[in-house]
Amino acid sequence: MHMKTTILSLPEEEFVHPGTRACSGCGLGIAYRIALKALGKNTILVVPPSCLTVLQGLYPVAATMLPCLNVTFASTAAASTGMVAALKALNKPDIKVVAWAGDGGTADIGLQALSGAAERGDNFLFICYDNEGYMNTGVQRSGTTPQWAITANTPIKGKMQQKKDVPAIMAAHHLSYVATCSASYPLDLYDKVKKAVTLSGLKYIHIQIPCPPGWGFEARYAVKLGKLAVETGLFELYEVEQDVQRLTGASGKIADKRSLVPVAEFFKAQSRFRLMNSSQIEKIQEQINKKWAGAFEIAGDTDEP
Amino acid sequence: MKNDKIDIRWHGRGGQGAITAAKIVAKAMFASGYAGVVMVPTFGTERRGAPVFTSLKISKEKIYNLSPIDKPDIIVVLDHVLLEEENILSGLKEDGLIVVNSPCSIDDYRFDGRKVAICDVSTLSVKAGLPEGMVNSGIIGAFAFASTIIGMEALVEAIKEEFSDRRPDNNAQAALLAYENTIIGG
Amino acid sequence: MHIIESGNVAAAQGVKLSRAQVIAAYPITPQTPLTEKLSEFIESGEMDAQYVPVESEHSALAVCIAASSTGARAFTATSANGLLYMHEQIHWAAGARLPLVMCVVNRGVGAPWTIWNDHQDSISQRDTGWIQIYVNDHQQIIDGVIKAFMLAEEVMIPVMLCYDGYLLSHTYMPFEVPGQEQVDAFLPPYKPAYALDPAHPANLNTVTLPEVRVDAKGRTAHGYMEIRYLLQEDMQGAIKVMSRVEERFKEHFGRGGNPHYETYRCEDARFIAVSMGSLSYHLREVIDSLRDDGIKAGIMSIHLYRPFPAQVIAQGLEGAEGVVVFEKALSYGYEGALCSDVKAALYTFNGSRKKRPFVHNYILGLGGREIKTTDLYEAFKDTCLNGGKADVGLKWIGLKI
Amino acid sequence: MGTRQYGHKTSHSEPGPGDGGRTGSWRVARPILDANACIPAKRGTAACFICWLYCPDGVITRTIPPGIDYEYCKGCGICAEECPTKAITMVEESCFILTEERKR
Repeated sequence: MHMKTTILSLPEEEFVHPGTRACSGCGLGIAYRIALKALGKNTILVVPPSCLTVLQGLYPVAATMLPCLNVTFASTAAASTGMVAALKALNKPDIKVVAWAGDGGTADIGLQALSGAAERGDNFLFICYDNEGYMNTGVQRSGTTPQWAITANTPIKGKMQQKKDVPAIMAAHHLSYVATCSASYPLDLYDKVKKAVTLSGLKYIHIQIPCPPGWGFEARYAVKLGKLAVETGLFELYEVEQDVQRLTGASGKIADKRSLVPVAEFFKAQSRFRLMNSSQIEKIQEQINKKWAGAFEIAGDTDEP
Repeated sequence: MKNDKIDIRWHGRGGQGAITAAKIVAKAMFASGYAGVVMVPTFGTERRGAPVFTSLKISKEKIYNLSPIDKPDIIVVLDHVLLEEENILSGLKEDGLIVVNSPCSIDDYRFDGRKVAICDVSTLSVKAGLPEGMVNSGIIGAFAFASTIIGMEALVEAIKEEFSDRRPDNNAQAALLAYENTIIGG
Repeated sequence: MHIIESGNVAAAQGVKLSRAQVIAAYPITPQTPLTEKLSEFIESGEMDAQYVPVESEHSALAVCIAASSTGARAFTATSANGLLYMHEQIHWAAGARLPLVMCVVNRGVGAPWTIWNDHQDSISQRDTGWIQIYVNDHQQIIDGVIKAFMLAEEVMIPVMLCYDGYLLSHTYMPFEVPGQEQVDAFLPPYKPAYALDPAHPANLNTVTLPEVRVDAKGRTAHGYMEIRYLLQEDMQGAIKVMSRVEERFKEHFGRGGNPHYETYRCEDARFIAVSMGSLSYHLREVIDSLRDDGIKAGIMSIHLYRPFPAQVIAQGLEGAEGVVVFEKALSYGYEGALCSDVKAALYTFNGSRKKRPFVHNYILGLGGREIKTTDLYEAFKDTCLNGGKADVGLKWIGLKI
Repeated sequence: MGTRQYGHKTSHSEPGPGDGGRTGSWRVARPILDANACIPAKRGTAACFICWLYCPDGVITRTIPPGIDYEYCKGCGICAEECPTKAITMVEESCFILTEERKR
């Protein structure tokens, strides 16, 4: 067992300059800052079009202090593969390659390349930051937008379909590591990124990112919303190693205590769910209850504030 | 037949090795001083068992026209049953030659007075220690005997090189046996 | 050493000799034997490179783009719909100024499906900012690959080396394979001015603004328009660089010497055929027949299609009464793209000096339709005899409608 | 003067702050830290720093007391919301400016 990371043991060094173009209260800002601390300097990033492209800065100024290759929307994982291959050819085995894509760039347009790289077992970390929609282009639905969310292209009835379970898809590739995280639990995120980069092959980390404008809440509640998603049991923090899944951090504690915050609290805090009626909420509450009634392997881990 | 420019069409079935046979002859001809050798296989999807053909153009000078042969000097048939196919002899020159792997008698073949050479390559190849159905080295011997455009030495060398990791000596032996047992008629 | 092998093997040999470090490809007929051969070279240890069996052509070029950005020499190959599936990445590689080399084994594009040869695939990529070279035989394929890496790395623009599917890719003919030391002496290792490096972090291909902007060090950087202007400037400069590369190649290997185009019996020709790829060699036979008939004909085989060496092409066609462009591709709704390009070159460079030649355009061989020497002969002869008078429109050879 | 001499022919960005400008101007409310309520400030030892942890823009320092870079702070208010002792309050920029002016 490694030592649990605490706020005080987190590296102080920042890899992102202030003054980015990210929205005020952007959950990605938190997750990106913390993950880069875990990755450290000897890393090259691969980024497709997404909110991160904006956060990273417009030419010729870069907000990130790590090298980064911007690539076409569908090609993130394949480009990461190419970088890994080049580093191997050039005999630079110590440089880590980390892909950072949004949910569209992962679950939708990027899935084919990601599945290909996963099947080949190419040695890099793929991080999907899931703000549950095409936020950069003005909040359109994506494969990971939850059911009933109102978006710019589901404006009247909300999204009819359920959220695509990308971590499960990735776990089905029998990767060395699959984990879910939340921007609201940075220490859990830090430890998972740290662990992932020590393993070989393709590693996948899925981070839920509260998005004030996309989800419809005041910026100050960004961390609260991310926590609510976990505390209601709607989104779980877990990791899968060698095909074995275990809950981590706050989700582990929920399993221990067997107490879930009613999911209505999560929905009611966001304007994107404003059309949801009580029976729809009830149905999802039932799904959550059923999910948590199942046999989860229980683990309490990181102490989060 | 003018010996400075020869067009040979090879007919076989997918997987039978007609292309390899043509390639071996191409290599041997090139080594014997023919600067232009172009082997154009059937274009498209080759399916095992289906009839295929390949064009081999041989010239003393570089060949610029890569289009398939329409008036062959020689037609080589790796499987006599293919003679039933339509058009197999299409375009064959008046003074052309047909070389056939066949167990039948030379008297069974008449092609408008064109020269015919037959050889039971299938049987001879087995005698030479090759698995049944491997006829692409043997047919080269029959071709050499009938066409007289190239000697067996250069061919045997090319055969051994091509089959360097797949029974080179048996393949060479098959070609030599066929060379000795080819009957000319027509 | 001379060997008799297929055009795809010639290309693979060229890639091996050029010491490509990262290769990614997806199977597509008729390219497949080329990349199969490369994977064989690598698996057997004959070649030291990383081979990535990607899940799509889009990814193949993604691998190459990232590998090149990281400092490795990268290669891929494809055909037809594979090339079209790469289209976005093709633009990207040029805009990012990555010296990739890609063999395009020319094949017609769907729909409907065809696996046979024409030039529609690569011609429809002509505006992507890649250098496009068309070659006519196996020697030009293997030499072309080696030269392509040098050219690409000198001008930092990717190169498509195009050769005819089946007609060249699957046809066997003899060609000289140069020694590794010889190639090493000609082609130095790839050393980009910048490669992604944590010690010198940079963020590549980020969003650009319409206007120029000051960078973190206070210098005024380009805008999108300046970056694209430089691509055009360097593309045009590549015409001369191509000549230098060709000269250097000739010094090292004693072959070549036709960087932009190759002519046959054009010196005194009244009528010049213009075409690309193996068809240009096929046409030599037709030229000989026409000469036998007393018609002074010649053929110009264009190797460098983009950048288009318009001035030297116009010079090469100077004095001709008629120019006949034989094309295996079409800009639907107009005419063959090469024909338009040739006309533009003549308009720009031969316009005022003397009477411009008539320009006729034949479309042929689409989807692998057999090109018969007699058809070529009759079409060309007809144009020579009546070309000045006949209505100038697109004509088709071998059409059975 | 043109860009001809610029060193790169591609979109090549080098790291530097403030790509989005002085993002402090985005702020409508300003986080004000009360050192009497802030845990590390009160105790004089390294502790808590939840504000530092959660700041999406990295404009809070892990110091005693934590410092806030108002040049770039976008005023999201996460620090105020998450502070366990409510040591940070969000003050309307207009009120803040008024108060400052009065002080002068």
